[in-house]
Amino acid sequence: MSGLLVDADAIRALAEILTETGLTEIEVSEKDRRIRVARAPATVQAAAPAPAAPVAPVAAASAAVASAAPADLSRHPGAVPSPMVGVAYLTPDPSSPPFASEGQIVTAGQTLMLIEAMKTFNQIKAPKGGTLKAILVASGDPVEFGQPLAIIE
Amino acid sequence: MSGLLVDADAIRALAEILTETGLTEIEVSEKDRRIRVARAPATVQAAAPAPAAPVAPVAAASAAVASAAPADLSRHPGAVPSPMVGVAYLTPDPSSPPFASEGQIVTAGQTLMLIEAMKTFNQIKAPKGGTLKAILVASGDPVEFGQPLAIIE
Amino acid sequence: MFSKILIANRGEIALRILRACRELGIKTVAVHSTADADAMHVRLADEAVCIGPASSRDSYLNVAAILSAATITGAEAIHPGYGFLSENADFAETVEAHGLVFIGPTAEHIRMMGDKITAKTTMLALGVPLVPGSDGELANLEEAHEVASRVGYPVLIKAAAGGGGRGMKVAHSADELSDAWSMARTEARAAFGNDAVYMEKYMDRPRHIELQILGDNYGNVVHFGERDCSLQRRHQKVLEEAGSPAISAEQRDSIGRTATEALSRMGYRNAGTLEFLYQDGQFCFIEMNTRLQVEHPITEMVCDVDLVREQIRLAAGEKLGYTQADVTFSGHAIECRINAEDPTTFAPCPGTVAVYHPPGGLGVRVDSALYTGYRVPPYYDSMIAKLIVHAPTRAQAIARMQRALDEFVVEGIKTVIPLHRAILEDPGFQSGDYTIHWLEQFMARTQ
Amino acid sequence: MFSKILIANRGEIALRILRACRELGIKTVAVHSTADADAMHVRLADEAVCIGPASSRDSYLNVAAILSAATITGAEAIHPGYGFLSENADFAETVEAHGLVFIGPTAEHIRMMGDKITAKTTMLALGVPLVPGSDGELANLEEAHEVASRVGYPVLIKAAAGGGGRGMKVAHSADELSDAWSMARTEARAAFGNDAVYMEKYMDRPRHIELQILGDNYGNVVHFGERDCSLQRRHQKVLEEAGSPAISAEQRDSIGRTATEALSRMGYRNAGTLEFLYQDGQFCFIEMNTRLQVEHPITEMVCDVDLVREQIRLAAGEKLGYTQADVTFSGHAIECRINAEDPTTFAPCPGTVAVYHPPGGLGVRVDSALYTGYRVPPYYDSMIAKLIVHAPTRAQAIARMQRALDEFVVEGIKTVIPLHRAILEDPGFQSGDYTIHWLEQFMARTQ
Repeated sequence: MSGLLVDADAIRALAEILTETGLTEIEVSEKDRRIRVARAPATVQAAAPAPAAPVAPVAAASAAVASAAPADLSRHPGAVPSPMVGVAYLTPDPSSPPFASEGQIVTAGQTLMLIEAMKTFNQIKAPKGGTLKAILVASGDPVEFGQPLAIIE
Repeated sequence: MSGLLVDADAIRALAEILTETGLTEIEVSEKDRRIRVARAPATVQAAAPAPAAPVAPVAAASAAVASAAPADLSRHPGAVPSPMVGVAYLTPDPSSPPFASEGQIVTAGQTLMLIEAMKTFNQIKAPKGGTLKAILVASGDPVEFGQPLAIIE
Repeated sequence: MFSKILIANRGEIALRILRACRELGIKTVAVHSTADADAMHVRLADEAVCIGPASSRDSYLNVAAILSAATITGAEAIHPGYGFLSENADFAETVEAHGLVFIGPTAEHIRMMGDKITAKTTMLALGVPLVPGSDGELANLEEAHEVASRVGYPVLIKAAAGGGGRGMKVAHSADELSDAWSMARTEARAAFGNDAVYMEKYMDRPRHIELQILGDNYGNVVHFGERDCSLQRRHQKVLEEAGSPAISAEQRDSIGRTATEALSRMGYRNAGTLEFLYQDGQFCFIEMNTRLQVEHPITEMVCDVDLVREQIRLAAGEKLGYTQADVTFSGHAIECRINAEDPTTFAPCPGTVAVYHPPGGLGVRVDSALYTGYRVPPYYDSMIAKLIVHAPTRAQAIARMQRALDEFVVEGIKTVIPLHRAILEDPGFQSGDYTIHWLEQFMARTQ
Repeated sequence: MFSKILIANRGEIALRILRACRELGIKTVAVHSTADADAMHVRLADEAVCIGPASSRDSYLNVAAILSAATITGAEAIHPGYGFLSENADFAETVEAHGLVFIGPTAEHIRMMGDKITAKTTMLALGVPLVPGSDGELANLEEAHEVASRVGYPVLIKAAAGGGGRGMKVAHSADELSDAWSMARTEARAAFGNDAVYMEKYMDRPRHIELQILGDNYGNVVHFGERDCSLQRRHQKVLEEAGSPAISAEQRDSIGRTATEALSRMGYRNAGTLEFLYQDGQFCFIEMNTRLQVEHPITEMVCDVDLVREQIRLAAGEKLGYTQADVTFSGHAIECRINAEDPTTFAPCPGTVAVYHPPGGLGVRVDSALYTGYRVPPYYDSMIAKLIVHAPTRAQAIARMQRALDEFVVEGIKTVIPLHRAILEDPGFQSGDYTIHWLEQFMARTQ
């Protein structure tokens, strides 16, 4: 009786796919043949599937401007991220009503707020229509790149 | 009924592919035959229950006197560990026959060899009776504490 | 003194600046791209602002975003580090126009030194020696012969409109000059449509020597001796030494005096580095870097000075407070740049650092923002650490670097540590007798 | 010079010695217990020999095993580090009897200084000042009055046979002397069956100051200034400084001259440390350590000397090669001992180090054998790292230590890093005005 047939090419191909896709395990079977390849993650941590997995070890606590809290919301499918660093304004000028309010139906392209950067005011428009579930910043708040400004669902 | 047929060549081939591709596990099966090879990743955590789990990270290779090879045998249930650092001698003096030979039946308390330490010769006696399966050192070999000297089964 | 500084950089130099700020009791603002959210300097900074996506153009080179970040955090000064915006005169100008302090020289001096021709004519006028040669275009072959016999063979005939080695010919003796003259002109005409050529002394085995200087806002300038940066691969420095094995204390004093007098007359302020080609006892100015250099730590080790602290102090308007006589040189320092690259092909190797264990002990300094579990992003420079040693003698420094390299563990990604080991073991390197060509010859020889 | 040295120790000091050997081109033999098979110095050594089980008595204190290991590996010299066998005169003697070199002083000097009475009488005879007091036993109360008025109040009456504080009474003035005299004698009789008492000046707020010296085999002795080790908890040093905030350059020169003259006359060789109580400008010798000290790095930083390298050189019979005039002092250094202990209860915390990330950058040195994944064994000393900083001034050194402590990450086990942070922030510490009682008072105050 012959030994087990090892399909080396198939294994190499799977290994490549593993690398390319960042998977840690692939199992392929067909009738009574089956190949399974795995690569344990070379991480040191137990790498929880956190949004940003490796985290610099820090002894002393250090604060990060307005970046801790909205971290989760930034992955919300309806989040409107800030396209720039600046200061948010919810009204066209101090005496006017806000561009939009929570709960309101907004249409794609409708101005939601302004971001002031380098003394210019940039309109932040709704990327899609829907209900404005939440406005996540207040007038005068500093915002950083990618920070979620609002949620539209 | 014959024992399990081990397809050493297939295993070696898989091990090579494992190395080449950087995988940590390959499993191949066909009908009722199945081979799975794995190699634990060289991570620091995930601490497999290895005899000496955490290993100091070392960039440059460094040798350790007579400690690499016998590492596995030191966990052998029949191992006779060296009780001290010194030099092993298998004969009472250079012209005499050895105290014991491989394959021989030994009785508990029988002298197997000498370890010279601080100019004194210490008899290493069989801790139990049985077959002297292996003598793991040669006359004149330096031995360290805990190093397996012989295997009695 | 400032109470808050924005660090407009990333990686080890951002951490280097952060450390200096901490020790001065100054709050720090880290700005970072989305790819650097987990960077060490971001985690250690008092405040951090994400300024853009991974692409440098939209983050670390994004002037508007950096200035907005400074505004919203209330930073009073910006340290540009090296690379990115550090030698961008417009950035320096914009920073100052916004009422913030740019930690570096004036925009005018950055601009002046950024133009290589202007830099040379300025330095020449201030008495700093250049590569000897013709005063501009050569009128004819006779003039070429005159200049060549004045500067000494070998000489280089170069296209005035040239670049990239085209229209460039070497003549090793008067016999070869006529041919070189014709060929250079022919090539220049073909390549650039202009057959004007000029002549320079051909330095066939130069060293790359640079001089560290610091100036305050009141015309006081001191130098901190030279660094030998001859070990280069494709014009990238690989390993640097301070002092140079080829430069004597007298030579250091002499070129140092020339340089500090020139920069003092120029009114240069903050940190700067004059780069020279050096051969046969002659220093020839090639360019000036108007910023902190990657290899500044070796100078810090031999002069016992904190150059980043000094940069900040001087930018805040403080006086130097010491003179050239107070600057002393002690021992020898070496820096190895550790890049995340294959040590033979030099292909960059970004990825996750499975284990990071830096060497320690006496005389060893590691400047790195790496940590175990860190993902080296593929978007930026591949330099991940600088290993610096200091010891009483060059031989001891080499031995110390060897033991430190042996202790250094970076697993999960490839690094050039094996290349550094090989260099340090080589008798040619150990002799100290090398030129800017040495490293490429060494690699050709050993591979 | 030796070609191979056996390091008869473990932990950070074994690694410290290994580094010095490497830099001298000397091969190393690590000996270790079964518990230390994965220790850093074992992995980095050229050869490693397991000499016994976890218990120190059967491994690191096992003279026969260590000498056998030296024999089988062909080591020529043994460096004992600190602790374990380093101050064991019999060990030193046995090492030499086996034809090996003991890297340290002679067995005779170790023995002499190991006996605290002999040490004091020897030093007194060599002109080193002791705590002022009676010449031995006090005959009667009248003599007690005489001595007390000579040395000045407060004074301490101590049982000649005493120890552990029993039979020890303070008199703050002549009024109190009679009572103190009677009570001390009564207690001494009850505790030791012997009412003989003697008198010492009571130093109520002393500093612990020690002086580092090195001697060669030819009578040349130099000192490397003082270390202030006043910050102690239960007689364990916690944080050390060089120089002492309380000692002037003149005082250093003066006590240094006294000490080096004494040790030169004694023929002392290799490294040694004289410990003094210091108060009101007066140094009082208390004991001498005939070995390398834990806190030697701070001296190395301010004197730019490699003390372990020097120890090895001198043991190999080399001359010092420099005089006291060549020893210079530059800047200020601080060492924090990082113990694997709860920072408030000081309960030892052995265990697995989940993350180890030492601080880096300018002026920071870490001496530690830790690494990510290392298991701190429960059998030995709890000190896992020494964090040392050097800076031009004491204030800058404090700021640097603070930023380094903030960068230091040791996860998985508790360490005393929070205690060090608290000490460094305290205005009392920052003022430099502290005594050997300061730390315990500080802890009582802050907890």
